[in-house]
Amino acid sequence: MGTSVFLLIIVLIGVAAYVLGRSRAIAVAAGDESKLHSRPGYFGSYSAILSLLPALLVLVIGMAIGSELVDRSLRNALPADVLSKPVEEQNVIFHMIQGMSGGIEKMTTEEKATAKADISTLKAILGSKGVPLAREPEPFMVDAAEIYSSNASNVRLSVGILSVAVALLGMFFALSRVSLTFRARNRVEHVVLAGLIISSTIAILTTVGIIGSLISETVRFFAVVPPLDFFFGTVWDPRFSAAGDANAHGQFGLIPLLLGTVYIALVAMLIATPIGLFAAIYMSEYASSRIRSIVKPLLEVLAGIPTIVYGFFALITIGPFFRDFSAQLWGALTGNYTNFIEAQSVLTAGFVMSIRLIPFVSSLSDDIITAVPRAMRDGSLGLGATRSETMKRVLLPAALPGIVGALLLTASRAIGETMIVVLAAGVAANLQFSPFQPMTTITVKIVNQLTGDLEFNSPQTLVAFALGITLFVITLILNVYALYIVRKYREQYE
Amino acid sequence: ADQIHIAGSSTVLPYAKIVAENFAETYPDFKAPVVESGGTGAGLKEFCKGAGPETIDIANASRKIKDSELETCKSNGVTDITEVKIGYDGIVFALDKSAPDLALTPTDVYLALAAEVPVDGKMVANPNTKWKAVNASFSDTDIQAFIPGEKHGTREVFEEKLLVAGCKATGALELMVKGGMEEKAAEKACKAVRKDGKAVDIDGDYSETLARIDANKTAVGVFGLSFYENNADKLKVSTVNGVVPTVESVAKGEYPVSRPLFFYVKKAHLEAVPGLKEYVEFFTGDQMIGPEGPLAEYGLIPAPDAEREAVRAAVSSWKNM
Amino acid sequence: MNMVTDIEVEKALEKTMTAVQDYKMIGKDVSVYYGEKRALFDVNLNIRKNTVTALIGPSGCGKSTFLRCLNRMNDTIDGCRVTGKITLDTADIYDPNLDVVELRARVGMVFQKPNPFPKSIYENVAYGPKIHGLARTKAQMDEIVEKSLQRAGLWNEVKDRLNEPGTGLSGGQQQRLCIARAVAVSPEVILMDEPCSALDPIATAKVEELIHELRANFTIVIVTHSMQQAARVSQRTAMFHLGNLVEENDTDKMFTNPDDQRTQDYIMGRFG
Amino acid sequence: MNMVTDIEVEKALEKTMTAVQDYKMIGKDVSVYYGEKRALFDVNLNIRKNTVTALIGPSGCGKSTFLRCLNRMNDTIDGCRVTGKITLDTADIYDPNLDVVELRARVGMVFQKPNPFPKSIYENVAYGPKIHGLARTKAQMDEIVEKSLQRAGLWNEVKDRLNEPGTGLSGGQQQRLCIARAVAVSPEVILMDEPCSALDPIATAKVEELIHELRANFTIVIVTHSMQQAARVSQRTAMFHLGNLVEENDTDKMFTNPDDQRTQDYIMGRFG
Amino acid sequence: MTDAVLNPALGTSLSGRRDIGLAKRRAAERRFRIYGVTAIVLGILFLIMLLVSIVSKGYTSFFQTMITVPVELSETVIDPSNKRATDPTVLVTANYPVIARNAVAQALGIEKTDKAAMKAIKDVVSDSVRVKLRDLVAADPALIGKTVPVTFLASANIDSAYKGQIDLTVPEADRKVKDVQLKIMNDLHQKGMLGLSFNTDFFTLGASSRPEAAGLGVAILGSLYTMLIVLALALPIGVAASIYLEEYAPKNRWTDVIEVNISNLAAVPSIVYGLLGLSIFINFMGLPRSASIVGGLVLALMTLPTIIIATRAALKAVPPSIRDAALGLGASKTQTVFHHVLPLAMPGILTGTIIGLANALGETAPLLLIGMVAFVVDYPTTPFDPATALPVQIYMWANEAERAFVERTSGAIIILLVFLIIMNLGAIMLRRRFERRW
Ligand SMILES: Nc1ncnc2c1ncn2[C@@H]1O[C@H](COP(=O)(O)OP(=O)(O)OP(=O)(O)O)[C@@H](O)[C@H]1O
Ligand SMILES: Nc1ncnc2c1ncn2[C@@H]1O[C@H](COP(=O)(O)OP(=O)(O)OP(=O)(O)O)[C@@H](O)[C@H]1O
Ligand SMILES: [Mg+2]
Ligand SMILES: [Mg+2]
Repeated sequence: MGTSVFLLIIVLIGVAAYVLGRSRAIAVAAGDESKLHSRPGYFGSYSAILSLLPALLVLVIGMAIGSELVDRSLRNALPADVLSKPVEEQNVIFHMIQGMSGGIEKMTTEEKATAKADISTLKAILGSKGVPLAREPEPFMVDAAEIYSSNASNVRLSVGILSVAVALLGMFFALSRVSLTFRARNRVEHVVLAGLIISSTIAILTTVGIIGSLISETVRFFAVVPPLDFFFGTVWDPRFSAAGDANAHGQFGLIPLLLGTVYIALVAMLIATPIGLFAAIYMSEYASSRIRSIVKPLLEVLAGIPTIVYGFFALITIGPFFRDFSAQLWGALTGNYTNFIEAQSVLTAGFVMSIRLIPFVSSLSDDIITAVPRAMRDGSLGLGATRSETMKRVLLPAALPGIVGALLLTASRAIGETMIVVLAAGVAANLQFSPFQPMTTITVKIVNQLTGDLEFNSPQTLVAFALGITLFVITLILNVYALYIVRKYREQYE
Repeated sequence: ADQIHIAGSSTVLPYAKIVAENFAETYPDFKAPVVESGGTGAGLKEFCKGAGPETIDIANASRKIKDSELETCKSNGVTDITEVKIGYDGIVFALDKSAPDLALTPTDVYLALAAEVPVDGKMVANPNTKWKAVNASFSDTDIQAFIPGEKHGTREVFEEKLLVAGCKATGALELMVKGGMEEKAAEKACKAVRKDGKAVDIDGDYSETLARIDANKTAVGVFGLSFYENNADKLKVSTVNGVVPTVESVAKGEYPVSRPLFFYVKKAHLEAVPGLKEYVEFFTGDQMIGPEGPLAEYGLIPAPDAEREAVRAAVSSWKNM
Repeated sequence: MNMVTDIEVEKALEKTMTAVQDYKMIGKDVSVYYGEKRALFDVNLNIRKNTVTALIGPSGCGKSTFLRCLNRMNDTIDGCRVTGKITLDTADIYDPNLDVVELRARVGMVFQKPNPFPKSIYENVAYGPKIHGLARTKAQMDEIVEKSLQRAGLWNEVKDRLNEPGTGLSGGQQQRLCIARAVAVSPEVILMDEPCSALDPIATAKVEELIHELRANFTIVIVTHSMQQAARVSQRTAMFHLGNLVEENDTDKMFTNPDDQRTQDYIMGRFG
Repeated sequence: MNMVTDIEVEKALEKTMTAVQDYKMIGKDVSVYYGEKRALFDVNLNIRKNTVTALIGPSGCGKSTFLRCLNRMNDTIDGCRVTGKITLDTADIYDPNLDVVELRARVGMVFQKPNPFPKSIYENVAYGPKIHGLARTKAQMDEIVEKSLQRAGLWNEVKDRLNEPGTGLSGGQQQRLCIARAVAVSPEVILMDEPCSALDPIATAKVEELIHELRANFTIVIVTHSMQQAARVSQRTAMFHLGNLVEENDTDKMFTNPDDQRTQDYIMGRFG
Repeated sequence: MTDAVLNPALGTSLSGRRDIGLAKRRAAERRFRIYGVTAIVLGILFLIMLLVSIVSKGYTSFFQTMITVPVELSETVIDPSNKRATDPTVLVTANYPVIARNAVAQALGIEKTDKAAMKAIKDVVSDSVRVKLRDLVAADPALIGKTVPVTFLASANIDSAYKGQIDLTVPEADRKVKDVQLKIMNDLHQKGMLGLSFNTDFFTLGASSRPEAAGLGVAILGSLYTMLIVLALALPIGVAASIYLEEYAPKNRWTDVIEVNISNLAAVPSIVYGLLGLSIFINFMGLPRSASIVGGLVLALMTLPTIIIATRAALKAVPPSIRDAALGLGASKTQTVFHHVLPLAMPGILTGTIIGLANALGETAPLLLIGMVAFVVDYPTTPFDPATALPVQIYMWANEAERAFVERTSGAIIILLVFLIIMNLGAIMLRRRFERRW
């Protein structure tokens, strides 16, 4: 029997436990449910939880421990000559046997006989079952695989039975506790709370996962390229080393990328913040509910358009427009029609990115401004303040922490933005300060180093992981600082 | 895995797609293969992760697998790999239809785009801003080139076949070696592209380059031959060494700038993945990679007959690398 | 409670004055709709200059609604529509050309629920004068703030912590802060919507005294639930019921010998 | 106002009863801190069974704070800390094993500002009975809702629109709805924090009458700013000042001949 | 005081002396208002610019040039040696394109021996006709030998030419569509055998290397699976996490850490989530590549912070008096939250969820690393099957060489936007029912 069967049984027991727990509670109350400490539904939930949770836990942990044990016994049972081979080699054989065991379970007895008689047919037979083998199987593997598969199925069976037993036990225990004074609700709520807490740790787990998935490759990168050269290098040219030393690796200077990232995000925020904020103010204070109900979703659509579309918009429309416009302008001023804005530039990228950021700013700010109690507005208006005065002096200050939060959130979007920058700002890692020239960002380089034709274990690819972790740490520091500011504001106004 | 899973180079992707589609139509018993595009590096990385139903079966590559990658493969149990060369990719210079004609040589490319060029027996930062300065027969327009970014395999070909060639032809290499550089380092220096905005790296695909040329009519861009042919109504091509790039001229070896395209088959999966054998055989058949096949029609430059025969031989014996 | 006797003396004085006073605000056929729902029905009510007018009536009868018409605070409610005519010194306050800001600077308001801004106590009071440019120097502003707080009977309690947030005060203190804030703008008319409902008797008495003082210079309209309060502070009383103005009369008369049976019943506690 | 005379009759009856009554709740050395700030100083105050206890005192003196200790509503305020001991029928309500939910079901509360749920009127009242399982059928629930609304004097006004949102009522109606909501759970003790500050006199009278009725079965603690109200509805009165309990006494005695000078001064309006 | 009473004029004179700077303030007010209007107009202008450029390029993709001719399903071509009874595969592998070409030739009166004309016809008819005819015959082998009218696709080049997207002034040599083909097209058109019809295939077909036969079916289905997974995971987890942080969590180091973490995760570039997904879900947990399940998991993690932040804001906006009311009635904290606070916060949560989902729906970069940027022909039947997603399909088509993909790219964007707008509308309707100001 497979694990899923046991899972199904346990779930069924859980459902039964709910029904039984509930009806038992009603029976105990004997007509006056208000005598019960908790509603009957809570008794049902309590019984269900008690039968489900421990059983599932036993199932999962049991399976994990069991398969670990089975794996270990397989490894220990490998022939001595295999054990003397390097670890990678052992792993390959180990995985082959694991794969074979899955295939052998699907083989008919005849096929097994054929394979036993002539080991060289096994690969083909297993192949027909969809089990690829990395190399020709050897007889000892077949035995090992058979033992492995019988061990594994034993473990599955016993763990499954155990967990069903636990489920039943849990159910009966729960039912036995049903009484007038039993605090079923509190128990259930504790479980709910535990669920909430676990959910909130997903964020931490994600972070751990991100760092975990970046760190090993980053370490490999730093083994080749000294961290100092990476963090303080001012030249990004992964394929060319500075000194002309043929064996040295290229230059992986972070500074030009970092500067480009910050610069572009800054330009985007400078444009998006006033537009978004004023749009939010207008919508929350001036616009009639009709206009509001039309404009708000319209602006939200801007946020929903995929970044790749913005990228092409920048590439095809905005970039050339800026270039030609600047040429016209310069020509009109000096008579020399050369463009001072490049088609691909910090300005282009920042501008197009700002379009996408507007709805973030406006939507978030609007919600925050709207959340300021109406009494504040009335108070100010009642004193003869105009709407704009009310907004500037009362509502905005009160909403400030929230707005700062919204802006920071938006800024971090800007920093993490990829596709727009790729198309609008270019990939040239220039170190310069003109907004009219192309620059590039960390995210662009992450994508490019990873998705190109580069050798996958060279520092050129690995640098993407170092960039990823750097970006992660930068945003972390930024956020910690931002939160600190927000808290200070909040204290001031509460 | 009841389905062939392929990953790798985005240059090979269109060809793999055509084959996959025709394969599915010809062999309705098999599910159509899934072809990922994520770049040669990412594809090979997946490919070399091990042998098992959850790993990919074929990696497309626009370059040969590197030794270090092969090593990783082997240590992960992917020991038996068959290499299949499917043909060549021609690399062309193209301009907007309205731009003045261009007939390049490696020397011109080198003088226009290298970071340092020899002037009066010394290596100096590239002073050329107009094509005319590179070659008096060219027009008096600004140098502006969109070349493949470093992530592209095309870049390597561009550097080897044009920059280094031009570097040698102009005597710059010699000059550098004389100046005390090692041969290897000097060759590397030849590949350095100017960074003053005249040569712009494109890390996107050719359609991005096309869009840029659209927006900048006098610029020259580097494309794959197939892409150019699909957009011949907008673009005009530059000759290299006087040869017009066509499927024929590349196939014959007259046109100098091309690179081979490959895919790698995980032999361990041959039995396990239904259709894998058939797919590879179908792919290497002349009805696909031959001069009359749909791949050639799309822009793949077929390998010479002998090479194709060799590939088929290798496939039928599942030759190990 | 000697304050009460003061009030009685005043009231005697008052009688002679009311006759010569003219109307500060005139409401003619005022009706208010909240969307579909009609909340006021053709109310005709005039507010006399330098008089305290109390609006009484059972809960939900439209007192607040009428009050909010007088400085157009109803404009801020979506779907609220006012018909009829209201004038302030002969000027139609619903005239489209009229600036509601000016109107509200002249007709101030104190709300039912205390609503101090989330700013310091000082800034709360200084807010109105600041936006209207009533003080040119810091010293002038300090003076306005001090005086207003004193008038609201709050000065002694907060003088040492003017820079603490106004929201940190207790409910009663907060409401007095709001009164100080309204007073600081020196409006001509002050509307008060149950200003004392959150105050303890002592603060209430102080506010009543303050209302009394203010009456000299200002016209005051006060909504109150406490008939005792209405009797104590007002010279004129208007009684609302189900959105209608039932009766408007001298306070004394109203509480001793009302014209309308409903008023009598209400005051006697026979309905509500 | 015949109700008042009723109350007086009751009060006479009361006197004899108080002696035999024991305490429903006992507060011993109760101190409350809001963060660093101490809001109550070792208050010892016992609440008698089936009695109305009024808490009076100037604004900010800690009446609400003490009241909120009695059903641990202070738990919900961050940084609020209670020391001392409070018992409900001998059980320590700050016992960590105690279920505060159960406590609050037994000690209900009506707040100063009306806070109906943004649900229908019916649901507002039915919510408490629903979570405590007081009604098994729709008919039972209907009955509870109707009875509770009647007790709060709201039934006639809302019986035709039970499905309209409770927030659409006027302030006074809202507060009465909140009282109906609290009553619907039939708690043992009802805490009321200035329940009438938003009510008009008629509704107030009704609530007072209701309080009076409820006293037979429930113990009631009421915070009020109106000394008249305290005198009318309560049998015992406690006077707070600056976080201290100044005096606790029979209401009659308190208002005629208080033991403490400060009480006298406060009632006389000499400070606040 | 009495003096003041005796001087009733004081009140009015006070106001007469007062200058509250009305003119200036009114101007400031007007300016402020104009800023607001300008901001909104700018925002909408940008939107219109974007939409116009997309729609004008993409609307044509919803129509496709089709050829309808009587097709003789000749036995000599399909099954020359009459083996189909014993070997049904002949029906599958038969040379159907030839049948279609012959049919077109016949319709136009062109001789089959005219090699050049036949070659031209080959380029007029889409290769996908093979599948069309095969399915027809496979469904009813009795049709063999009969002549039936069949509607099939014209090739992409003809489609472009027919829609007028090809510049005919360019010399013939540089055109993909030659004059012979144009003539065939016009002839067919004149006979009423060629014309535009609504392109249902665009919504149903899977990927194809032939532009005319490429559709969004797989991508739509993949996106649907992905979004459902995101919604099913991110919304409950995000809301649960927010509830804990906002309603239960003590304010201490640990919750600070979580809070900083969440706002930080919102800023992590999406590509990094791709790396995470690759190493955790594919390499560690062994989930299949290119599958919507992995895409959904990755995007759910990516969307989580957005939802949490929005939800917390929404929870915070619910006034404490509501909580007091419920607690005071003896509702437990959990009941208070789930019965009152959460329903009231729902509009805000929905807003956040929509923004999060919209982001997820348009996300390409992380899918790149988990293999969803792929050529997938077959419909995914479960989230574990290979699939693509809409933005990925857009990304891939945008990179195609063939011109006919340009309009399809825009067409796909239009469809993506339609999805977004439908999502938004649904949420707006929900939100409007609950929106309130406190
Ligand atoms: N914003 C609003 N939307 C819809 N109806 C409203 C609104 N405000 C008040 N009402 C209704 O208008 C009527 C009058 O309300 P109003 O607040 O003026 O009464 P009130 O006399 O001030 O009552 P209270 O003494 O309780 O404050 C009531 O029936 C009320 O329900
Ligand atoms: N949440 C809180 N945080 C900090 N201080 C508080 C808080 N609530 C009340 N206080 C302070 O505790 C003291 C007592 O407040 P409380 O609300 O109990 O007074 P009160 O007697 O009910 O006043 P009022 O009659 O105005 O309602 C006041 O000084 C008040 O400023
Ligand atoms: Mg009112
Ligand atoms: Mg209080």
